Amino acid sequence: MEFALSEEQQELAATVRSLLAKRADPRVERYDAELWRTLCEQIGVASLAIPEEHGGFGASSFETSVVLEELGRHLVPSPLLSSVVTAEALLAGADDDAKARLLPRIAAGEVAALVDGDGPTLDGDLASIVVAVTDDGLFEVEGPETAWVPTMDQTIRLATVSGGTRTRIGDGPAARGRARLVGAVGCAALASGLAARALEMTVAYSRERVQFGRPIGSFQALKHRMADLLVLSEMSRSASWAASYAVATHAEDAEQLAHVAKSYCCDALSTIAGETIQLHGGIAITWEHDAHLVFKRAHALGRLFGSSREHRALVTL
Amino acid sequence: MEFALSEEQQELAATVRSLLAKRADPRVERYDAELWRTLCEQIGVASLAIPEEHGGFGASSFETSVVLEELGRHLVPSPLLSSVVTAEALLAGADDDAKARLLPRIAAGEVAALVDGDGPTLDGDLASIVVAVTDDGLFEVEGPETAWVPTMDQTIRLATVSGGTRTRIGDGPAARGRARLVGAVGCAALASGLAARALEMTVAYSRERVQFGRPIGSFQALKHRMADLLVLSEMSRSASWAASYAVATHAEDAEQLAHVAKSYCCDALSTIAGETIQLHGGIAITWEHDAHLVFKRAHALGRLFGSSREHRALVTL
Amino acid sequence: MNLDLSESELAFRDEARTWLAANVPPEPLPSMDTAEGFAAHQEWERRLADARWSVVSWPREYHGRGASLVEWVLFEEEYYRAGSPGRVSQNGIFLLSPILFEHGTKEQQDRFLPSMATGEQIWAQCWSEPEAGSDLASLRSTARRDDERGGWVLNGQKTWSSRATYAHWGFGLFRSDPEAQRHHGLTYFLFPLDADGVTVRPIAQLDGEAGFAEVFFEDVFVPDADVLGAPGDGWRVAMSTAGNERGLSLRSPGRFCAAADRLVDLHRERGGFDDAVVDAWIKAQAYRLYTWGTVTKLRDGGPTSDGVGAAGSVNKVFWSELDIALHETALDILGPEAEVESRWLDGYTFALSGPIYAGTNEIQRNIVAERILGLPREGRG
Amino acid sequence: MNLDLSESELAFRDEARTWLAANVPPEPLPSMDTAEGFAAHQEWERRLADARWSVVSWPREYHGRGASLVEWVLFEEEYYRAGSPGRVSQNGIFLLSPILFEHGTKEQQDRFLPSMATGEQIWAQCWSEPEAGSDLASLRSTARRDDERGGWVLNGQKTWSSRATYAHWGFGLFRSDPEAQRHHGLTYFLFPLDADGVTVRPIAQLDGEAGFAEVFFEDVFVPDADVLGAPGDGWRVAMSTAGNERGLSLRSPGRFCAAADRLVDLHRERGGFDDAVVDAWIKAQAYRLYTWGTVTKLRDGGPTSDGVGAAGSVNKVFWSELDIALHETALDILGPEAEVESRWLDGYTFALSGPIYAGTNEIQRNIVAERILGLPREGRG
Repeated sequence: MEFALSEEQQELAATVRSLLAKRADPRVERYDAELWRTLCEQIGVASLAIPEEHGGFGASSFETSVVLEELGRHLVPSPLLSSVVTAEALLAGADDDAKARLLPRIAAGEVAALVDGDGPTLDGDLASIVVAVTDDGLFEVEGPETAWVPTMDQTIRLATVSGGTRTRIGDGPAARGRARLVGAVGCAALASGLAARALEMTVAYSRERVQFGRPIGSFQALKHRMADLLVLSEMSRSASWAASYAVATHAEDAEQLAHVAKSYCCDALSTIAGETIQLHGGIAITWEHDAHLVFKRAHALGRLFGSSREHRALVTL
Repeated sequence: MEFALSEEQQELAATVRSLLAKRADPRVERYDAELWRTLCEQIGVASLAIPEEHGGFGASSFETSVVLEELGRHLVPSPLLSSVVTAEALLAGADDDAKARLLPRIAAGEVAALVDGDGPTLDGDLASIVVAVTDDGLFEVEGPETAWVPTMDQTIRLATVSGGTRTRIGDGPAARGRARLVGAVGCAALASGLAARALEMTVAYSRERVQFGRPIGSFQALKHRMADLLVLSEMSRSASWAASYAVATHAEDAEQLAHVAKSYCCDALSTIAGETIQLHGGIAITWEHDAHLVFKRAHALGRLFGSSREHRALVTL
Repeated sequence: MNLDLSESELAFRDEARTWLAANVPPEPLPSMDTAEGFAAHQEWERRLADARWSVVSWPREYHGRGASLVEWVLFEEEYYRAGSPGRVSQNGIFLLSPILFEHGTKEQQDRFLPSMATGEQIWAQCWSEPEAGSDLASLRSTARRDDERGGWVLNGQKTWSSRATYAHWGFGLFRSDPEAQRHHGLTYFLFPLDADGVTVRPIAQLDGEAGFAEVFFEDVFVPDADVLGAPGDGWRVAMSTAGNERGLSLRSPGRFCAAADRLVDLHRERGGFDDAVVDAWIKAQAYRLYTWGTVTKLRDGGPTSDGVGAAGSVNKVFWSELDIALHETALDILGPEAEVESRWLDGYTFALSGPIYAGTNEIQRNIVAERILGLPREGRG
Repeated sequence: MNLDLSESELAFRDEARTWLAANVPPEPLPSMDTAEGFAAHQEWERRLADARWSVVSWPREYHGRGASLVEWVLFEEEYYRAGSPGRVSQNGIFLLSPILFEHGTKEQQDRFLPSMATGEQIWAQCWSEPEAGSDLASLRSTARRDDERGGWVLNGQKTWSSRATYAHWGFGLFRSDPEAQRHHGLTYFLFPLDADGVTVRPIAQLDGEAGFAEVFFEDVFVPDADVLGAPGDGWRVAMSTAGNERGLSLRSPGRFCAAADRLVDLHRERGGFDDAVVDAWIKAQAYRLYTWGTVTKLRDGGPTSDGVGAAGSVNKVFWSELDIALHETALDILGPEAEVESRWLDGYTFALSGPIYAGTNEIQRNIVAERILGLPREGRG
């Protein structure tokens, strides 16, 4: 029992964090390809969860979640979530040939997307590897038509994917089950990182902003609201870690914990983001300030890979 | 359009209030028979909603709600709610003979109870007039067996009623529909009065209680919480008045407004009562202080004549 | 207690309903925070004014109908229920006009009210400053006396000025006595936004449009004729505006009842979230009922010095939180689709600013706690 | 990151589970706040102690098992899951014993710990005073030096003293230096509740029982041997207790997970309020997971001066609100039946006091805001 990041995991987080601190720009169009290349080449973020035999680093999807938490914290658009979801779907459902062919490309940083159902697909129009999952199987899709779907949060990119040539490469339900789990805990990790960041922003702002002759962060009513946010943020991180760990180790309670983490972290983030707006006041509703980016991304994360309500309904009691 | 108490109604409220200020004791066993007699003889509270032809005062059930609001405010146990519910059930469903026989007795202050379904009946073991309503009709019940049901809130008395001789005296569904409406808005009136009282208690306590060298009511976090309670209390009163008026005048929107008022006022009171406990601190959980009486009665009112959830489900959208 | 409408009130309501049904544009106008939309909204104001619906509560001589408060609330209910456009003239007709009626000279009233009623002149409010958001008393923009020209010279910066990007005139407080502290020595000015020395810089908002602007003043001359109320008396003059903005006028219940009705429609179409929908609907009703109580009080007793301002704070806290809850429920019902641009999404980003502008809800809660509940003030530095 | 239990942890857990399954009384004991129930709970403590389960984390020489923190949390989970009785000895074993181990002399440890472990001596905490609820630093009860007899003379009044009605010994802070202010000049005393000059007056609670009492001190002599830590150093000595009471020890997640499980059972039986039930269950899980993180931190780094106290505040705010929500949902499910006496109703009245005792949640939020978030302190007079 060691409910904490190992030294290696701490180092991974620190490396990603210091790179992002220098390079992250939440306002880029799509994602920053240069930054993505650095993350893949220098840190190998896309290869963490992929076994060595397929050109990966051979760690686990927990390590990917460690990176996602940092990406969440820096509000930076990135294809990592769709990449790990697709890789895990392939690992769970694809035949050996497809794994051998596709996983090394994902590990090397090619953008991958997984089409699951009729809704828009995460990073669907940016991916060079497109895989679709249905009740009947897992399919590689070549030459699909894609169209970007403009959404409130532009850092989480959605696109419709249709047409193209479909080749069956494995089992549908197994791949889908895995993808949904990994997607849910990936969102939880993004959410818990963003929650911590939003609270930091808010605390920093409230210490600086002076009204009625004192920093607004000294007003007790606001202090207590921020204290409540800290509780939410701390609980989020532990829920996210536990779920990512359980999913990475294929533990018995992985599904339950994934539902717990996705619903708890996204609900918590939604509260924190709303308070971030309110506690920043007027400045929060301008383009120039990041507060609205927090809010929009919180909103988008709440809907990606199943809403809190849906996950709550899936908890088996 | 005059959304305010008329002069007569204000006078009624003031008379009841000054009497209760002198005489109300929330800790009596059952209800204070002496006080009830005074309320009936001097002010005629039991006769307000009963037409003059049946020995009543010929005002309306709105006036009864004005009195209930004051009874709620003073936390005083009283058989007025069961009395007006039974009287209105008789007015809506009973045949002329039964009305002529029973209403004058209720107007004069005899305690009446209405049995509706299998659950315990309000004031069932104190009533000398017992009426039962079923799908098949309205019945006068003589010589029933009754048993007090111990509940958390002992100011709202419940008892099981069974057996006895039943004589059919009128239409069931009409009586039941009316009784439920009047019961719901009666609860809303009790709740809105109690909400105002609880907030007054809390504000007064917070101005007196000194911690860390200042009255706790000067701490901003607590001030803001009390401000939120004031909003709830004010909204409650207007919802309660509007619903009681609509029910009293048999307005088209009476049912909708009754659902609005019962659910809004009881939810608001539940929040206010919880905060009353929390803002009073340790003293709130002792017998000596009234705070726990507020809480218990809030809880009981929330369940009497249908829960908020049930009333929300009945709103026709 | 009497919740029935009189014959004449019913007739008034029916007339409004009929006219709106025939005249409200079937498609939403473009956003009033774009040049095109601003013009379209001005045109709509013109049509309202032609039929005498733009300022129903004003006297007839200024394009109004002398409508009672009850009639005004009824009109607002009908207005929003009909899905009518937002009021591009709201800063003028809701915030400034009550002050012009109370503190303005006859000359000022005659000069400004008619073009306000027709939408020909649109007014922007210039309250906040970068270092004085909620704390209006700490304003730093200055007015220097210029006896020679018979007026004042304004310098400084205002921000969160709604409509200022396209509006014609502005109003706001400036510190005319540099020695005075906080609430003292402020003067209430009216000024054209194309005056020499005025620069307007739009602020891009969440929805990408420029509903707000910063306004810079560099030696802007304002003649004495454009001072509202007495010099140095600006705080007292302005407070009635603040009360109005927070209170009854700007957020008539009609708006929320209409939004709740739209939410119910959405729910009927798609289902889900029953509890939250009913809850929002119930709260909109509670707000409507509470407003009738306030209307009665205002009509019978008239606004008292503190009473209405503080009751306005109760309103403000309630409607701004209701507005957010209502939109959140709509987005929940829309599910993943909620992320895609829609009228609900626009409404949501607007609702978010509700607790912030027109006196943050924190300020409102202070007002409720201190003025209504009588809780002790804190030291405020 | 590793959430798997070791072989020995699993074995420990299984042993506890087996013993509890065989020994937990099938029917709830009478309330420990009645004379009869107090005796029954003392008897239960005796049985626990005989099997070495009463103080698993203590060293073996004092009836413990030298269990690790992880094992302690596992034991607590099993304990509550098995529906075991409340711990009548909790003030002693959870609040006082950590201080005795840290600040007590060997003589004190040998004198007090064994009878605490067996439940023979039950301890009451005497913290609050009528004018010092949350604000412990404003205590007024005094200790006067008595050099002749070699000890101190206590005077004053304590209140909200849990278990004091039937307990044997008490512990609390008294002002030993009348010149000192606030946190200074306080001394930590241990005293028998049947000492000359001590009067215990039960306080009737919401549930009609006397779980709390007032304790009056009139010239009560306490020898130097019963001073815990150095005279005048009481605040520092006590703060570790306060941290413990608020934090990990008193509210192990096992308790809430077990309550959430009972709620799920109730829901399975009766249905309704699905969302709220799942929500409570999810929050109990989140609390459990958070605790594992705290346990890891404590084990690896040990408690830091501020770190654990403040983390304890996060715990306290969370569990006390969860406990209320959980019971409210149960009562909602019970519907009108909820009004009738039941285990849920009892639990509810107890949960209500959660945000109040052991440092109100307002105090906890101040601690979180100031010590963890680094927000500015307010002037506190």
